[in-house]
Amino acid sequence: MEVKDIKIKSMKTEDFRDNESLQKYIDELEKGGFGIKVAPLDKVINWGRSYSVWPLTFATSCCGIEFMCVAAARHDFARFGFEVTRNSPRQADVIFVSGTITKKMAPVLRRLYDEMSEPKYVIAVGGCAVSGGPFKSSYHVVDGVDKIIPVDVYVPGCPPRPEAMLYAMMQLQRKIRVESIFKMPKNPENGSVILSKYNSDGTLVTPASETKQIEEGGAE
Amino acid sequence: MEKTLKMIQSVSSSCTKIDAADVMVSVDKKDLHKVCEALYKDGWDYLINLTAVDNVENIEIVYHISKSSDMEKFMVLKTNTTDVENPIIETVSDIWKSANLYEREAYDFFGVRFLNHPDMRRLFLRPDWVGYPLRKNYDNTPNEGIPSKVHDMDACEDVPSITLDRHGEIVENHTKLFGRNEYVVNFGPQHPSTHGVLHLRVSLEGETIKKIDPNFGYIHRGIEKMMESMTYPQMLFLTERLDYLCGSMNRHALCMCVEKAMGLEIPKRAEYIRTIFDELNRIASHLIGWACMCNDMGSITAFIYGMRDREKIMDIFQETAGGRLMTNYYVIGGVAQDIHPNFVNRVKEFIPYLRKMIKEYHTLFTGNPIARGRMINCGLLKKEDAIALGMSGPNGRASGWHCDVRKIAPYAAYSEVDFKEILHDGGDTIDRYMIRLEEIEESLKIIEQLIDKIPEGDFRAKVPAIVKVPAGEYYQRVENARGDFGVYLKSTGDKSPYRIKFRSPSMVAVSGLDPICRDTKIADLIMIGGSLDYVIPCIDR
Amino acid sequence: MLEVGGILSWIHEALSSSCPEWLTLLIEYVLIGVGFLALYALIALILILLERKVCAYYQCRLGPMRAGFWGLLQPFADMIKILMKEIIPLLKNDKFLFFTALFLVIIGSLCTFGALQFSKDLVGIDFNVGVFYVLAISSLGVLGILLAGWSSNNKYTMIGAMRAGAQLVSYELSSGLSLLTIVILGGTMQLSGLIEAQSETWFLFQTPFTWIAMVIYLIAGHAETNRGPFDLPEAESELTAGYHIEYSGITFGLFYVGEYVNMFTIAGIGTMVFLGGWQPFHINAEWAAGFNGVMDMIPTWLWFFAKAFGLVMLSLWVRWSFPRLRIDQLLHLEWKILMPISLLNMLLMALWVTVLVPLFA
Amino acid sequence: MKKYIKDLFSGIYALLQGMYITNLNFWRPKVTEQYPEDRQTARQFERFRGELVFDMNDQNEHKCIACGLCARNCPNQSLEVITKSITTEDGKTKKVLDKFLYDLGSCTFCSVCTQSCAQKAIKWTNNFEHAVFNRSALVKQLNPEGSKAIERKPAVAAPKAAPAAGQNENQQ
Repeated sequence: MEVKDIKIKSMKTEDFRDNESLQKYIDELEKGGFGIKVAPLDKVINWGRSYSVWPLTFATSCCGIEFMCVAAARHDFARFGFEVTRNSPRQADVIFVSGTITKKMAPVLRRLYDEMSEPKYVIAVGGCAVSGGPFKSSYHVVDGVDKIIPVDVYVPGCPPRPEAMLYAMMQLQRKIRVESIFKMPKNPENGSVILSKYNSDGTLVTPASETKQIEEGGAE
Repeated sequence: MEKTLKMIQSVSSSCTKIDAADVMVSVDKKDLHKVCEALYKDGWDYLINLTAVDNVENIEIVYHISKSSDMEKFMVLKTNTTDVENPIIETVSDIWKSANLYEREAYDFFGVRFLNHPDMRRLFLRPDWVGYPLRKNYDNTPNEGIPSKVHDMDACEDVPSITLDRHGEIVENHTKLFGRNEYVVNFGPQHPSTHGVLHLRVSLEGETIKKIDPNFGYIHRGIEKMMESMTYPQMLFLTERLDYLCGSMNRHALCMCVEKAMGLEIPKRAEYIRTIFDELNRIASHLIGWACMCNDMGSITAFIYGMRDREKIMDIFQETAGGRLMTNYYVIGGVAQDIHPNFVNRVKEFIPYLRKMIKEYHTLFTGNPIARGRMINCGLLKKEDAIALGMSGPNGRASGWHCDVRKIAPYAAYSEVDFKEILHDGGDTIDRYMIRLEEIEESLKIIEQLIDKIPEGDFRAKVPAIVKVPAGEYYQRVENARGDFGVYLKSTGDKSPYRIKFRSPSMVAVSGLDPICRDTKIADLIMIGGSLDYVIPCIDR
Repeated sequence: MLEVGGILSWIHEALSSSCPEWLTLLIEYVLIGVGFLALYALIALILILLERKVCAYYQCRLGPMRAGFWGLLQPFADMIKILMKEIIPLLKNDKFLFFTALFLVIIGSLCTFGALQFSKDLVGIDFNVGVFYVLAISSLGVLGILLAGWSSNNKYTMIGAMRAGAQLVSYELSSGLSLLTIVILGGTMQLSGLIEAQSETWFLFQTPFTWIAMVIYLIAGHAETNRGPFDLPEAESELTAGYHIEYSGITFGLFYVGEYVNMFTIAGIGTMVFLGGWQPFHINAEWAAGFNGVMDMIPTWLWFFAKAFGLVMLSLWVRWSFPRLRIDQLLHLEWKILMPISLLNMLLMALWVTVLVPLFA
Repeated sequence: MKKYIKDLFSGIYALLQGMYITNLNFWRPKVTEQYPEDRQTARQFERFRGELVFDMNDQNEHKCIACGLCARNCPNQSLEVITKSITTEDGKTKKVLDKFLYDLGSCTFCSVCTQSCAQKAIKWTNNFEHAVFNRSALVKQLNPEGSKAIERKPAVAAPKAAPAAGQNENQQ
């Protein structure tokens, strides 16, 4: 499969940045142990999944306001079918890490991520989430959420404007389109598909967490 | 002022007046409590700010105090302890309730322990954090260690405090935060309506709230420490990340503080533009406040309407300043660039539009019997409590406290415009709600008066290539959308500040949650939180 | 000509001519079951799209636009997605009850759905105590919600479940009372009988008390479906997602679907009881015979769905206009406003039927 | 009792008014901008800060003299100016720009760099479409390969500009 086979409405492949990384990802999927070919059924499923990415309402600071703007009337991510923001991580598909993640917040974010059900995606929104941004030199800020959870799409900006977030969502849609849900590695615990945390050789990037349990009245 | 000084001298022999220009008094730490009590009796009932400063050889605590009845009065009280290893200072939280959180903050950042303070837990950092970051000898390099476990959030957490026993020895006491049988629910850190990453532990009886313990620090970024190693033009951008909803106003505060310290004269044009931008920003902030409060009460449509109309302000900002949320527009000495030719027209179109929309808001939400039934007589904040907690801004004005800095100490072009300070005297949720909508209209009036009169001329004063602030201590207050925002700046004459501290109006708002919300329902907690309109990153800094 | 009855009887004849009776019945039962499930799912999908589009339009937005033309395929995308999601097994909870709760909700919703009379000859269940059956079986959902909240072992779901219990049990009362008011007027508990009684004029236009009963029924029904302004059990701003926080994937999807179909069921029952069900709109006068004839041309199932979706639209309009009630306001509304009024209304209706009508007749 | 009834009806009236407002908005033209569809036509504000670029002229030349002022003024080290020494035709060694690296991922768009640049070599563009899959793709080299600094017209102008920048450096 080639990057140019992924069709996104009213966007051309050249309009997207970082096609190289996506092509590399596809190559890895195809040869890296799984032998994944995206079959017609996969295409239907991926079409459905890519148009129904429900975000978790998660915002720590400034970027959260821009996230609210994306949800509001003018930019309206409902057009992509993303508007069902779920407050419960179990029902969400994507987490927009919008805002600074501090060292006190980092384990909470990790737990939130673990509480989400597979397949799950992470979008790092804004300078803080990408690299620590303005607070790179601070003693209490995590420089990039990819230190805690695997990130699928990075959106720079401080904060990124709403259209930039929509662009990131389309990038995520492209990433979803190349995966084959039936042939991905399975979680040995419950047989669920693991999409977001594996290496090309099938080993997990981050160990499957054992925190899938209820912390009483926990940090939902 | 002389009278007050005499009064303090009569209480404490160790008192010295430090500065001739400013009202700055230093007292020995032995006499601190006595002096503060005397001041409180004299009507100095509003503790604006409490700051700790690490002077290496001693640790200084600075109190900024004012009178609620006569807000123009302003004094600085100082005390210090030379015991840098184990600093202990008597608490004033029994005199001014607002000192409670400030003192916890000073403990968290400087390790200063306060005698008789009921709650000496860390405020922002994790309980297992090592060191006191704002100490000068703290290793500021971003250490790698990211904690992998959520710190123990036992509801029966230990609350340490220190008191003197009858021999004058310091003893450490421990109490429990919640009883073993209390039903404690965690709200946050990630919760849709805590307006950011605030963590509230709420003890419930059925749906009724018995006690709330706010837990901060999930977005503590160490802005104050970072600023100590930055030059003045560099650190401006961080002020907008404090309280992102009124970024311009915060930036205005720091700019003015530096300008005043340097003795810079700001062109009239810049002052007018800044005032208009401040007011636009206030409108945007109040719109979000309104929208989020409606959302908290379950009216998502109202939320979307508010956000829709806010976008018009974002357009105005983008056109002139180039940024949406973070305008990055004010610089030391004026504004970064001249206003866009479309600016005036756009603002003029916006004013009647918003007026029409506000009428719709009133019909849609204010008049709604469900909303009224929930808001009226709920979340009562009495004027005395507002003053004691230092809850200024719209929240204080809803309780009838005249506390608008724009009126008390006019800055920029506020002395040239005619506007009303909105005062309500009920102090319940609907008053706080109405204040915001009425302030939007008042802001529109201010903008209307200024927009045609923007004077010609420079938009930026001549500023030396390297901004250096003369040695001294400065405090600048502005009225931001949440209340009395202040910048305390201590300079040693260098190109970066020695200590900088922001007085956050949101912090006092959160400290008021517990007294306001007792014996209300969970749904009210969310609604009252919305009506107090706090922004968490401003608290955590 | 556009009625489904013809097709149904054709199938019946084709089957009974080729199979023994028991097999015919078996096949027919299976067909009916599958048919109902398909209709159930279809209505859920339509409602999901409708809600998202309508909600967007009330909020000055466009709603789903990109999945298919004008976003028409959006619910299918959601369905595919939700089927693919992982179902998270919880560690410390009662797994049996956790899943039973889900099925109780769905069974309650499906059984009530079965009582709807979609057209003249498309009737699933028609007891002689139809109204009673509807009232009884729709309460099964409460049990499901209570169990879901309780078995999730989470403090938020617990509060949500308790709220749901208090809310649904109370509102059941006034919705029941307003239905009984109509039973007094119609003189039967059989739903088909009630619809039959409206062939000349709908109940709505027969007495002024029907209006009051209908308003109360719609409010109470709206509250029973847990939708704003009565969405306390899943109050997003305080309880994050209420009783179904811990459900993921299709388990959550079933709650989601059940909620939407319940909305339709409530509207459907309202249609049958107040708006004449599948009966066309008739003006009861000599001169309107031509008009009535035109109305009769429209197939009855279209009448039913048009009316039901009209009521659904009303419910959406209400949902997207108002803020959420607080728990004490909610109970105040029920016990101090709706209950007394519906009791009084029932009394007046009884007087109307027993005293006024014979008096003037 | 009278109050009860009055409250009831005024309440219903107010509720209906609220519904009237939502109904009003139901029929209003929608304010939604359809981003990817209106990508070519969408209006952009010329001052919007989307991305830092070099102000290049037609001859693939830029104005940067590699003084490094921007990098030093950047509050969070998003810029990196890598210089190299070359020998000019008349035998002098000269410090010129080798690579100008810009980390979009940590840029805060505070424009301290553009304000401090005496040469006006860097400027903002409106492009905001930056989302990528790989964090390293966010670090960009602003000077295109093969580009060079504009030769100052009078031969003496170039050395003059350098000390001017140098003064600035000293001041900083």
